[in-house]
Amino acid sequence: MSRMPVTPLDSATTADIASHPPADGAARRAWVVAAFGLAGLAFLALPFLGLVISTPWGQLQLQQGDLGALRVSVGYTVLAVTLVMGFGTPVAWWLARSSFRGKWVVELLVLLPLLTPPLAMGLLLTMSYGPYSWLGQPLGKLGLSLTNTPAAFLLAQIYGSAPYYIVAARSAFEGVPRDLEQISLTLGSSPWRTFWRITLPLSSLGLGAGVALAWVRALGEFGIVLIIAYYPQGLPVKLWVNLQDTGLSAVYPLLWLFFLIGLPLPLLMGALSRRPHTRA
Amino acid sequence: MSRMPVTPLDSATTADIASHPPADGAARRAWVVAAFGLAGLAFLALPFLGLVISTPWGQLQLQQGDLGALRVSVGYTVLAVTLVMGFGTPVAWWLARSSFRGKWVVELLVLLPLLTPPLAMGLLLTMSYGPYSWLGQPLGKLGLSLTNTPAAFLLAQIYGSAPYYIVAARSAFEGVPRDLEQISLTLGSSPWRTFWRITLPLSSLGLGAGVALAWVRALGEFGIVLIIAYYPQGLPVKLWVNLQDTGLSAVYPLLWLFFLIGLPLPLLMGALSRRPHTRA
Amino acid sequence: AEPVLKVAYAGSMGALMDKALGPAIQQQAHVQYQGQGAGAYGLARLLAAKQISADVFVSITPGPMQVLQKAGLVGVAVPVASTQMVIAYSPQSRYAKDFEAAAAGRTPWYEVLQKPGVKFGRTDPKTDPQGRNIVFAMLLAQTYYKQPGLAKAILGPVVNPSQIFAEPSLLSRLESGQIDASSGYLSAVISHKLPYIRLPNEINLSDPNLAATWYDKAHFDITQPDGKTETLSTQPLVFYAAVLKNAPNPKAGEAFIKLMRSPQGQAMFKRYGYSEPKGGDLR
Amino acid sequence: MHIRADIQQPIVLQAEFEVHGFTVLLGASGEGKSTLLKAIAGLVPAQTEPFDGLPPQRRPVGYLPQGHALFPHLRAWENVAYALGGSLRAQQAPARELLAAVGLVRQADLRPAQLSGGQQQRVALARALARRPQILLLDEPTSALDASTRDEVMAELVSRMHKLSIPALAATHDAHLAAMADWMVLLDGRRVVQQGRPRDVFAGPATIQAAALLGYRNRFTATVLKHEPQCNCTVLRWDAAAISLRVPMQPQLAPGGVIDWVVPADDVRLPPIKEQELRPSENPVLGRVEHLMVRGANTTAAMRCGDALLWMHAPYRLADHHGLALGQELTVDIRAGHVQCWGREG
Amino acid sequence: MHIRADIQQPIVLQAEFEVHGFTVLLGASGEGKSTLLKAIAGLVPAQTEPFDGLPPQRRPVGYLPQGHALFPHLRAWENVAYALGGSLRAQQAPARELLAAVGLVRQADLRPAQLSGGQQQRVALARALARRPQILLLDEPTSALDASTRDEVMAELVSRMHKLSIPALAATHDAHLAAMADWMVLLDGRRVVQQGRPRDVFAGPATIQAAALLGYRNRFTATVLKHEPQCNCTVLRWDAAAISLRVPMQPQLAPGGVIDWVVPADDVRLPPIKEQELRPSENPVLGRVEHLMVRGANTTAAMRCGDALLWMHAPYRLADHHGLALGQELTVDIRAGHVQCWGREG
Ligand SMILES: Nc1ncnc2c1ncn2[C@@H]1O[C@H](COP(=O)(O)OP(=O)(O)OP(=O)(O)O)[C@@H](O)[C@H]1O
Ligand SMILES: Nc1ncnc2c1ncn2[C@@H]1O[C@H](COP(=O)(O)OP(=O)(O)OP(=O)(O)O)[C@@H](O)[C@H]1O
Ligand SMILES: [Mg+2]
Ligand SMILES: [Mg+2]
Repeated sequence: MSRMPVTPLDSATTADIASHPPADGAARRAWVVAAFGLAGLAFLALPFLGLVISTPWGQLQLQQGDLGALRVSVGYTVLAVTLVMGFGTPVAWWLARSSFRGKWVVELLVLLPLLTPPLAMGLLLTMSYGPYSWLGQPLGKLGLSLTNTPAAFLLAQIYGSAPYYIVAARSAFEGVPRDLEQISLTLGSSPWRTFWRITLPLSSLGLGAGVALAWVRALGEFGIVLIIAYYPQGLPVKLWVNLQDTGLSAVYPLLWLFFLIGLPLPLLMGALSRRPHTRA
Repeated sequence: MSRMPVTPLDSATTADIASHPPADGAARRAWVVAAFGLAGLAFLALPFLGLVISTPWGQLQLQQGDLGALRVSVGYTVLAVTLVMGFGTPVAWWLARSSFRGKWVVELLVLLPLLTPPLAMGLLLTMSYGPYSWLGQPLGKLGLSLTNTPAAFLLAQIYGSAPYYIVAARSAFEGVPRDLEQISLTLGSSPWRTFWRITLPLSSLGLGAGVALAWVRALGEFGIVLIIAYYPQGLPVKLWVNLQDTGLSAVYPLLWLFFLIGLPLPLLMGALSRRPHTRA
Repeated sequence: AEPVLKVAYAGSMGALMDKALGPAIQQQAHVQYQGQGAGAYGLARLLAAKQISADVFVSITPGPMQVLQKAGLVGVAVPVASTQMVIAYSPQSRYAKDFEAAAAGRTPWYEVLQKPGVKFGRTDPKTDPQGRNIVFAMLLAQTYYKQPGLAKAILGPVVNPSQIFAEPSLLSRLESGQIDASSGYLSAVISHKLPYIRLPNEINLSDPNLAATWYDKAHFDITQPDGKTETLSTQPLVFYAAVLKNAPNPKAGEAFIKLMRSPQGQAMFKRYGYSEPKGGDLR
Repeated sequence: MHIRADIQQPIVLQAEFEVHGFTVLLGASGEGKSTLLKAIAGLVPAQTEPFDGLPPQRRPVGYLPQGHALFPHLRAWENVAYALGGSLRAQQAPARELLAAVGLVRQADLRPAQLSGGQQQRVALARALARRPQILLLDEPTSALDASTRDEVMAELVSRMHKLSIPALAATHDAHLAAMADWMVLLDGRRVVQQGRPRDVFAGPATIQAAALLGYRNRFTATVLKHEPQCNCTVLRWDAAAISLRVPMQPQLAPGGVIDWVVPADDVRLPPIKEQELRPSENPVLGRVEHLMVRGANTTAAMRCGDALLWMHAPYRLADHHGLALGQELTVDIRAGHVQCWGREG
Repeated sequence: MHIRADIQQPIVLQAEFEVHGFTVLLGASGEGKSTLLKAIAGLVPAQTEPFDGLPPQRRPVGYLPQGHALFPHLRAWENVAYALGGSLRAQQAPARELLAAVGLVRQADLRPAQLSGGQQQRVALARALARRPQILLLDEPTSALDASTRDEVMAELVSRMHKLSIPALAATHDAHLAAMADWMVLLDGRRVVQQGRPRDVFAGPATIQAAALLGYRNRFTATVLKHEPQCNCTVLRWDAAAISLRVPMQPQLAPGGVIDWVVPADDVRLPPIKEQELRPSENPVLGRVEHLMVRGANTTAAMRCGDALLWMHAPYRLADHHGLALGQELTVDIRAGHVQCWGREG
């Protein structure tokens, strides 16, 4: 049974090891890169450290109307994000699931508000929705004024946050294997049921991230709001008003309030998406 | 050879087809969803249509100083984006490639400037980089003033754009299979060469998208710039000054100039990333 | 809901409007007060272009109001209060002691401002009346104190990038101690609770009586956006108010102006550091 | 069951074939097997027979995609309950019954990620069966499995289908699995090139490509030299090995033409042990043993003959008798009667 | 070549074994084969012998990962030139030479996506060889290939390694491929359970898990009934089939204990054709034929015996002689001498 020989190949082990490049300045370079990275991070973090240092912790006191602004901000942001989800989800789904000639035009349309600086966006909105504009005038006749009204405030928040939500939701939908949706169809489920029971749960983390982003954007929207909806006053405009009326001391409490309200949702989403740590 | 029979199973074909649900209101529902999506898109596009309608095409005339603002904006934005790439790339790479306890803190640090409304960000920067602040004072002694100087302008642009770049670059790096980097190492290439020859080319599209985003953000940055760098005046502050100075008519040419300068890069990146249309 | 009263006012009036006049008119006229404060010229231009709407416009100096008059949106504007230019300073400044001495009249204020290293802040003379007024004040001081070159020494060129800030950030800069001193209206400086140096009437632009004989001697040139050079003259630091012709709620607007001119309103002005209205109507 | 599909997008593919019991659809990678199954399930636009024009949710098929595609957010029983329609809760009892039928009582509450490949497949099967389909479509049913369990799972699957009396169409590129089927269909060049019972198909591939698909390792080309009517044979020149071969008369092959030919590894023979069985060699071929594998009672060897590698199977006893060893030179016999030839077109 | 690896992260794995010529590392999915190869290449932190402590770029190994991992943005020749170091342009000539050595002259300018699986592998091979490695590490070298070409590519690969005289360690979970190797190493339970020449390992698996890995289909449990020293045998009760088995005396098994046993499918025998060869059956087993596959000269059948499925191989002639058919009841013989048993621990 042992007549079949094994080829003796092990002699090759003597090949020289020296032909491989030495580690030269590699370690040094690694340190330089790491230093750059850390410096960058520190740099980004500095102003927040500065805020902690500068805040007069003993005298943090809300101004009159600050709580009202909080209520306005939270209330309308919830509404705005809901609306954005309402119309942004179909748009995102469409972008994720269909491909057609001229799709780039649609993509561009979605991205335009994101690429327009907020101040300019505010001006554009006045041009279209202002009381004497081509759209605002007929709307005004219907009793819908879009300057300094809750509707205008929503409008500003929606334009400020919708593109972010759509982009995030689109990639969340793209992350759902089409296989699973097709399977659901072959199992006799309608496309509608498939969407609610399969696509939505499977993209929920990505959608959550999109909602968190939209939330932060809508809550913090300032440039657009300043132009078309000075009223009702939400936190960012109130920040500005406080700054003008009372000065910096009135800004600190509002700033911390803002962080307190704005950050939990994104942090929660971040924590959730990190949990099943299965990036392979 | 034909003694082994085939099981006769074909009788099962008679099972009833009726147990499968009818198409009921599915088509109607599909239309409603499509209508929602289209309405959303139209809604996002409206203000830009409005701009086209409202622009007095005959009288588009640049104001004095507009071209200067253009030069300032483009010049410093190029510089800011370069700097952001310089320190943002290592940060993004680090976030993409290492996992450690407390990583979420680093992620939070990166996201904070993105979550802070620009006006507040501007104030934070004054607190930290103003001439008499804990950071600004020592810097001032070194001859680096960070108020109303090109350096301050850059600072504002960097804080406004770096988080976007880092987030995009991180996911670009995460998209490069680690396998390929490891292979490169086993082929005798140093980590340094691996980064330049493998990681970078393979993540170039994603990095490009990040650069485009950073470009738009830096170019359009208004809130932060207004607070810490009223001068040198770039396009967005000039837009604001023109608006106050002359009124809306002086805004149109600047807006169009802004779109003309700001959009080509993102559009190009979009076009490039669409080209190898291989989403499976 | 109650009808809305929209008031657009010069940004420096924020504290008075939001904390005193606003609440008062809400009670009196049963309206919902909505104030919007920003650079007076900016607001006027937005109103003139019908980008925003308001019932009442309150401007500082006649200039912004005249923009609306030219646009046909305002007929007669009435003076409601006045103020004066002061130099505000930061209590944390290295030079705080010197400023204190100047405020007490022990040293000339213009010498403190000329000390090497003093950081002075003001607003944009192109877009903000206050930015113009501080230039006039310095030009007048130059003559008044017989100190040729004083304006140039303190301000540098008219458009001096190292001194000019956006209006909302100016006083907060001072508060956070990031500049040593800045221009300011007395009223705004008081509501920000900042220490300040009073200027003589001949300099602080508060007295319409001095206009023809004294203030009008100050001129400076500024380049208009269209490239033409315009020579500017002083305008008295008087606040004018008017109801807009396209006001959605003119009745409430009238009520608001009435309130401002009433003794009750004037008391509020006074409490917030404003002086009585000076001069006649603006036609 | 008669199946017909006419696909235009994403590839052009026309196929018409029978499904008898457990049928295997064999084709190379990228040949369009998955596309064909999807077309039948209504997931790819196509004209099909049966079920033409119905949307996927109305087609009575059970489709098991490549990789099973269980819903990762649902437990095993919920996956099945989902297919039963209505609320998951209400369908829990029947779902658990279906799982029990595929031998998964204890795993009903696990999530897909916690199941082994074979268990996942059984859940997918239970889920597909929940709709009482008229036909089961299985895409690469064993590709997610370890090689060591593949055959067993496949055998289980076939037995189960037989018990349930549901016709099944399983796509694969592994000829190995086809052997267990009741019927097989060969897909090549975007069409059906052959169908039949596995033993018949394995014994007589219709084309050289079919032979490749069926796992024939000895595939070579040759030139037709001449026909020899006297011995009722055709003489070929096997160029790669530089020798002549005698094969049964193939009058359709024109002398001078290039042909493809195959011979099963079983029909490359070592000389027999017993002298009395020794016959004159039909096609003696000299080569050097380059690979040698022994598994159980069988030996597989590969001989280098010129540029070609000729594979042979032999019972271990015979190989041992000849002292088969790596590097050894040896003459073997290609049995003429089992050589199959196809002329090349063009 | 002697290899030792001590891994703590991501899994704990200690392995020490020999590499002789073309060596196959056989282990189930998730057993840690890839991790072990990566450890040797320095890509996973571990103590290894040889190369201990060197960073990956200084280890003289050629590593071909699962799926080949060619650089998608580089052409075939550029992929090879990259490994030669320096600028790609300067290395074009030697890179093309290396490609020519693996038979890819015409494909040198194509990109990885334009190459077939086998061609990609050859490029990856050329690239790995560019560094003149002391050992080649191949992770699932055939997993990306069609079943029909898998064996051929593997045979090519083995021949090539032999010609180049470079030892190679190939990880796979497919016992089939191991048969071609010079040496094989079995990984189970995070350690090396057996190593040796394939024929020896296939003939005598060291554990029941090894038997599973090696593709033994007939794996069952039984209870030890008693030892019978008079016939030098041990009697087992095969519970699933409810029958007793007689196997060679295994004194180490305690009566009453549960054991695992296997028998090769080749050693489950049909009665012989010729009367004179008929011997008294050692372990007659009655079952019903449930699967039947004919490929070439061999027949594979699976018989249902109680709950168990017993697989058997038989020459086609013999199966035909017995008229083997689906559903037929039949008595076969399990050859006692080829049954292997392992007592269960705990
Ligand atoms: N959506 C698509 N767009 C373009 N081409 C496609 C698409 N889907 C499949 N193809 C192409 O159709 C061909 C057949 O694909 P299919 O998946 O049906 O092959 P297959 O026989 O199942 O292969 P495998 O054995 O690898 O699964 C392939 O060449 C593939 O590139
Ligand atoms: N980065 C990692 N983090 C955590 N666990 C890991 C990691 N990499 C591998 N593992 C685990 O280590 C085990 C061995 O993985 P490995 O890829 O080495 O197995 P394998 O034998 O190559 O399997 P296959 O045949 O499927 O390729 C697996 O259970 C896997 O889950
Ligand atoms: Mg397929
Ligand atoms: Mg592996």
